[in-house]
Amino acid sequence: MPDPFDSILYQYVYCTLSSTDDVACVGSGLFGGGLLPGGLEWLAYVLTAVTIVAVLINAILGGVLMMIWGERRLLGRFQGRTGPNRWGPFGLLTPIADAVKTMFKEDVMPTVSDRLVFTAAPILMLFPALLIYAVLPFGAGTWLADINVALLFIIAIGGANVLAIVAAALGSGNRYAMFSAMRSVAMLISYEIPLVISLIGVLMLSGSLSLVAIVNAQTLPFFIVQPLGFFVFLVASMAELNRTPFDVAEAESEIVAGYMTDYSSMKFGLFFLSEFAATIATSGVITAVFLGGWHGFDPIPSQIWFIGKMVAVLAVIVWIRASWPRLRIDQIMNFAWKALFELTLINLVVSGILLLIWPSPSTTELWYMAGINWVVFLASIYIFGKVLGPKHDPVKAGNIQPDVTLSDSDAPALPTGGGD
Amino acid sequence: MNLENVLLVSAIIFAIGLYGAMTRRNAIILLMSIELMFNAVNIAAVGFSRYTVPTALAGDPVSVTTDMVQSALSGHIFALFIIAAAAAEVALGLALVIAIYRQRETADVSELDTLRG
Amino acid sequence: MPANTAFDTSGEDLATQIEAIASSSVTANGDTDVWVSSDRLLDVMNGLKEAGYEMLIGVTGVDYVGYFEVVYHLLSLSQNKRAIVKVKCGEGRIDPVMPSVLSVWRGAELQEREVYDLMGIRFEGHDDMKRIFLWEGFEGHPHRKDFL
Amino acid sequence: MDGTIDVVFWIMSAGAIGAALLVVTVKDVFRAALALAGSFLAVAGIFFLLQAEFVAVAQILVYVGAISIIVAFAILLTRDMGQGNQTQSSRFLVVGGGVMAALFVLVAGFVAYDTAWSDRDAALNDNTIAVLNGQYEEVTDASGDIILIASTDTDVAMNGVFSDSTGWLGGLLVRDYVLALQVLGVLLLASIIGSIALVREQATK
Amino acid sequence: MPLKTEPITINVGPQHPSTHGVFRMRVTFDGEEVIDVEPIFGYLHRGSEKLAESRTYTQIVTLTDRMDYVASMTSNLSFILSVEKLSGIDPSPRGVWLRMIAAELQRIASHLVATGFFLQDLGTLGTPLIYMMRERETILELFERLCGARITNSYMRPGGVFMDAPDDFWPALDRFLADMPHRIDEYEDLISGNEIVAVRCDGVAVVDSQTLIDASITGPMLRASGIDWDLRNRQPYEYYDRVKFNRPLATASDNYARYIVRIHEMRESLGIIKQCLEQIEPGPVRPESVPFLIRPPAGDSYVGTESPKGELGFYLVSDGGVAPYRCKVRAPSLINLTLLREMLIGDKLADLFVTFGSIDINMGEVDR
Amino acid sequence: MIYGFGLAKGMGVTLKALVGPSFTVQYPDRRVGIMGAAKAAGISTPSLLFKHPIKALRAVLGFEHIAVMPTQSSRFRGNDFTWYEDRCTGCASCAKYCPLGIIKIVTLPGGINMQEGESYAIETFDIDTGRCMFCALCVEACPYDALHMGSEFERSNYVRMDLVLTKEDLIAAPKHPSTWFRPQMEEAGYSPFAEALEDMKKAGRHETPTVDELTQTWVKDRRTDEVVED
Repeated sequence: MPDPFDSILYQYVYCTLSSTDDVACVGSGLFGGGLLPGGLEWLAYVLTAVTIVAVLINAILGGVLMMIWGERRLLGRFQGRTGPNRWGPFGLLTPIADAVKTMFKEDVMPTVSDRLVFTAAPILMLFPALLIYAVLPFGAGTWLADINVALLFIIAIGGANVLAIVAAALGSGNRYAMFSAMRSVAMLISYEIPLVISLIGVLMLSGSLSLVAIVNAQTLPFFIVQPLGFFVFLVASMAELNRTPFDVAEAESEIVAGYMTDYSSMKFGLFFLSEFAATIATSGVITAVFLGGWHGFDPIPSQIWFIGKMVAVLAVIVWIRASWPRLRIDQIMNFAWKALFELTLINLVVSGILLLIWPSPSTTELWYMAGINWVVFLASIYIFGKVLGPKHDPVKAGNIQPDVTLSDSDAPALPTGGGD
Repeated sequence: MNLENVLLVSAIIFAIGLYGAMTRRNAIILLMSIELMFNAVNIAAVGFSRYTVPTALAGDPVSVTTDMVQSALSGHIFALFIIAAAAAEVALGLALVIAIYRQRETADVSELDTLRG
Repeated sequence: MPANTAFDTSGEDLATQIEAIASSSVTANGDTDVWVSSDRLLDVMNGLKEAGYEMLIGVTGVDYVGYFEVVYHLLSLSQNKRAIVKVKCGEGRIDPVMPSVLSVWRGAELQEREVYDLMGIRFEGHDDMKRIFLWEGFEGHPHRKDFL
Repeated sequence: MDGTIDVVFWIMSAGAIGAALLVVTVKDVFRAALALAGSFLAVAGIFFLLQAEFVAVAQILVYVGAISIIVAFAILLTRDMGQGNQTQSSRFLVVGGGVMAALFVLVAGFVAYDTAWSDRDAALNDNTIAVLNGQYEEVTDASGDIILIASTDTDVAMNGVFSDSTGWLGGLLVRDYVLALQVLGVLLLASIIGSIALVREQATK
Repeated sequence: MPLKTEPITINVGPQHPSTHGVFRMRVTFDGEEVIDVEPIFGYLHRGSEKLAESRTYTQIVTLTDRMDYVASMTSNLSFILSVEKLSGIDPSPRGVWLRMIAAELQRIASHLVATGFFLQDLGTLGTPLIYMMRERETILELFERLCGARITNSYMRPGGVFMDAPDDFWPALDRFLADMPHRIDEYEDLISGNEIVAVRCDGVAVVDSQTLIDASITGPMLRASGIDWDLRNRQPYEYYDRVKFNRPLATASDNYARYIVRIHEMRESLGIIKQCLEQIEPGPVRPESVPFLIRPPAGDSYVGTESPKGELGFYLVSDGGVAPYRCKVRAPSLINLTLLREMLIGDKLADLFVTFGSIDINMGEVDR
Repeated sequence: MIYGFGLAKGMGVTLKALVGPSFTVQYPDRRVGIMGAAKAAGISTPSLLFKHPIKALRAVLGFEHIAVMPTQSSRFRGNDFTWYEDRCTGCASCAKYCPLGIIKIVTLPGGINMQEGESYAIETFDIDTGRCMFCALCVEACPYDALHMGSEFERSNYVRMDLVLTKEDLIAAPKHPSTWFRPQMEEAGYSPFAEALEDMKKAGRHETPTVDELTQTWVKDRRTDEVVED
């Protein structure tokens, strides 16, 4: 059972409601605290949880709306366009208009579908995305639960949305959706492994699975100390999120919209929502684990630091989406097994050796570790690129041989029959 | 919430798994039922770990060492090993089902009767 | 004047070339085109491909009310020459049949289907002779002069 | 707070049992798989209540995140295009299976309630109880061994055996049960190789 | 080795984001692998050839606009050349130069669309496509200055063009010519060196040049297999024998080669336009002697021209009347699809559309 | 070659676009900030703040917009026609040259001289723009420069019949003829977006076409042979 005084969020609401005589409550909470009569501490406890969950879910929805706006706006700018700007200041109300439009769309149910599974899939999809927020520390003392296996919990819950994709595919009975489901399952099983192993370096450094403890352990942000782990985690979580260049599950130029093909109205909206909620949650995890969480310098509150770092991660994800094409599914699998898996193992071995040398590193020793890790990172990326990269040299546009011909009279003889 | 209740829940889930394993003909559901039984065993193991006393600590130990404390977690270890073994079993079992499906175009175990005289 | 005709093989040259390949197959020749008889078409085309006309540029059916004519535009990449071979598709308008040149050029596949679909000339030896643009069961062949 | 935990426990148990019943009764295989995932999740909740966080998360990771998905994948692969995922129970075994399951519950319930389980709190001394509940300090005794003694300091309470079992479990796995762990690794490897060998297309075909 | 699964048949199209119009393929997959493709045409069949038989030669120009609607200038040109050959019209020099400028601009625009949608099929979320559309927009604005329309131009007439370019066209064209090389560099930076594009396109859908020739395939697809065959150079029409240009060739004959050939052809087209600007002289754009209503003598004519997609030619048969007796279009888009099945079989689902995009077809021209 | 260099270069290109200008043309109006609003109002930003605080607030919140007209060439062929009734003789050249046959002309003998065969009173002049493909061959065919392409393009409609331009519509509509195939307008420097061209004398190559000109100049220029009915 989480202690209500563990998080200042809990403490604030709980002390406002409950007339407890706990010392921690003295002087905190609104209206001097004690809105409920004595003996109703359990009710205060429940109400606190409900309030905070309600606030958080609404905050997530707001965040998703902001991200939809931000992503569209940013994508527009990356493409030299303006992006949505008609509805409200700077187009800020566009996602709300989208949401209203989505709600009023006709809810189409394919005739061959399994109604129950078809309806359950969007809900199943949203559920893991929201659960991740339960353990995210948004700032110093601002978290819902600080469970001691938080990181493992995030990975465990994050993998569950594939079940929803399979449910959507089987429920709608669409063959494009079936392709999408096959791809997602294959991709998830492959990328879960580097995703987990890439975190072990961080765990060795912080000595805990709790996100709060990991943030507190970062005197130096771990992306400096663990570049390889950071790289692999970023890539693998982008694959788990179905973001470009790993968006094969909903590749609109290949399989229309993948598992969402047959969905419309708010069912589609829920898919959309959960996708963005998961993206924001993952960027929060990256921030907490690798970017130093809420740490920053002082006048700016820690929550702002956390959200600012999250927004930066989201911007990078959108930037990549704007710039790169999509990989093919077999190449994605090759990349997971032939590159990422080995890279995580390299990271594991190097980090282990470094921790043997400096068992409890000070900040200076962390800088030494960072230096060695960066050298290993760049070298291994170079070697893997050499071994697994494209065979021709794309920068020189390899196989072009322009031959100069001035007129038809001195054109070179063409190959006649029998091959080139 | 005490050990008896936990064991009762465990027994019920085990019985359901048993029922499923006996009555269902689809090989995949068969595997699922076996997973349910594994789960029931896990519940029992973790429950025992939580509510009973390891022998090392029974009575009045002179001093409590870390080893003794860890042995209180043996049930958890059991559960973890069972989970891992179940993963292996499911992987292999489903591979078998798929292999059979490919040959016989069915996942129904009652139709797999080529050895019948 | 743009050199539009400079690359067409002249009719006489083409006629002699074809006569050397398959004698007495040429029925007439114009400035740049040659008429051959349809029963010798495959021999002629095989020979022309051997002679360097690697590419079949176009297959066109023309409805001259009394008879159908199929025009083959050939192109030689190595000699930079074009040749026009025309074949009268028998007399009359009922079920015109031609030998298919699919065995000679792969490129005839879609073009012969198009001629069949729109002009109604059937190509024997084409293994996928079905309509290409119009749906199966469409009545008539739109490019014939008697269609509408 | 104990009452709350009891309520949550019964809710979780009801969920687990109900979902398990769905698994063995529902006609559609995929719905059964979804119910199975729900049952696993509820069991994970029970593990949380039993202060086994690591086992609970491992349960979610392996059962919900991996096994359910592999089952779903297998359903996708063995789906009968004509009749979807429908399947039947064998009629003759239903009665027998039901009777046998009921008997098992009866016997097991009798044993569970009839046995006088050694109550942990009654069988142990105060020091040990405090240690097991996580209120302890590490002290080095005269012979140099680390022993644990009861502490009244609430700050260390969070690091108790059951409230932070992860570290203790890690110690157990790599020390006492290291052989079993290695054997398990070999088992997993063998099962992976076996699965690949089974579903691999014949090269000669 | 992939899991062997039940073959799945999917109707891709006629309404699919990547079929470039209303094209339909009945594709059979084994897992992700394509094992059979049956292309189905005709969803945009409008009977242009039949319509042409009841229209005057000038009116047919408007029909040619609507065949390959992303390259209507080159369609115009091909038809006009055939009419000129049929009726023996000598075009006026300034008209010819203007037609060449228009055709080369159209070639750039068409290649921009082709590569843009090809990259869209690769999954680039529209970034290169939108960049390329930006430059295409500049070209379309140039066309608007030239002839008042952006897509369906109807700019050319037998004997030349209908109207001289306005004064503000030339500075705009100069600006475009100065700006475009940097834009092409930008595309190359964005995409040509991109490793993901390289691994996606290298060695996919390789067809050897002999098969291509046998299947009558022309244009950039043929040049991407190393065959130096460009009608502008081999069989010059217009004044292409008075300009010098390189013909980019690639030998790989895969999707990447087809893409890179188009990118380089855009640079060459810019060079051709510059040379046209140097050589163009004032004068009438259409000879006075050419009547509005043309009555060519009986006979037939065929002129092959190098459209952006391959050899485009109009086979016209005249019976001496104001309308052609028979008008047949040798459409590169249709004929380049001959090898579609061979190119796709054995590839993955994702490469299906990439390969399809690399062929660069236009449904208006396929179905006519 | 370093693996990843091409990817980074591609990201550099998009980054350049992020900070570069946007090429979006906003139509029919454009959102402006406070500076843009001041510029559109023709006053300096501080004076806008003090004189029109509500407008400034709206601009800051992003609600202020100014109308934008897309830049079109003067030759732009809109989906509209401009017709000068006085110049039209009812010869129906346009109807004859329309590839789709969508121009419907009904004439009565009459007009200026009331002598049959010289001029006609126009009873009906309908152009079905719902089927028109705006190839402008009718404009090219008009010997008297009576029919011009229009520059209007906002003519979308819910009723198909409303797309038919009748004689009355054409007379009533403001005259913004496109300079397509009208070199005399280009020489005069006329821009259809700047002003309307109501004066029919300026619209054509001839101020008042006469019967002589019909028979001698224009028809001979255009036709070297006899007009043949087909």
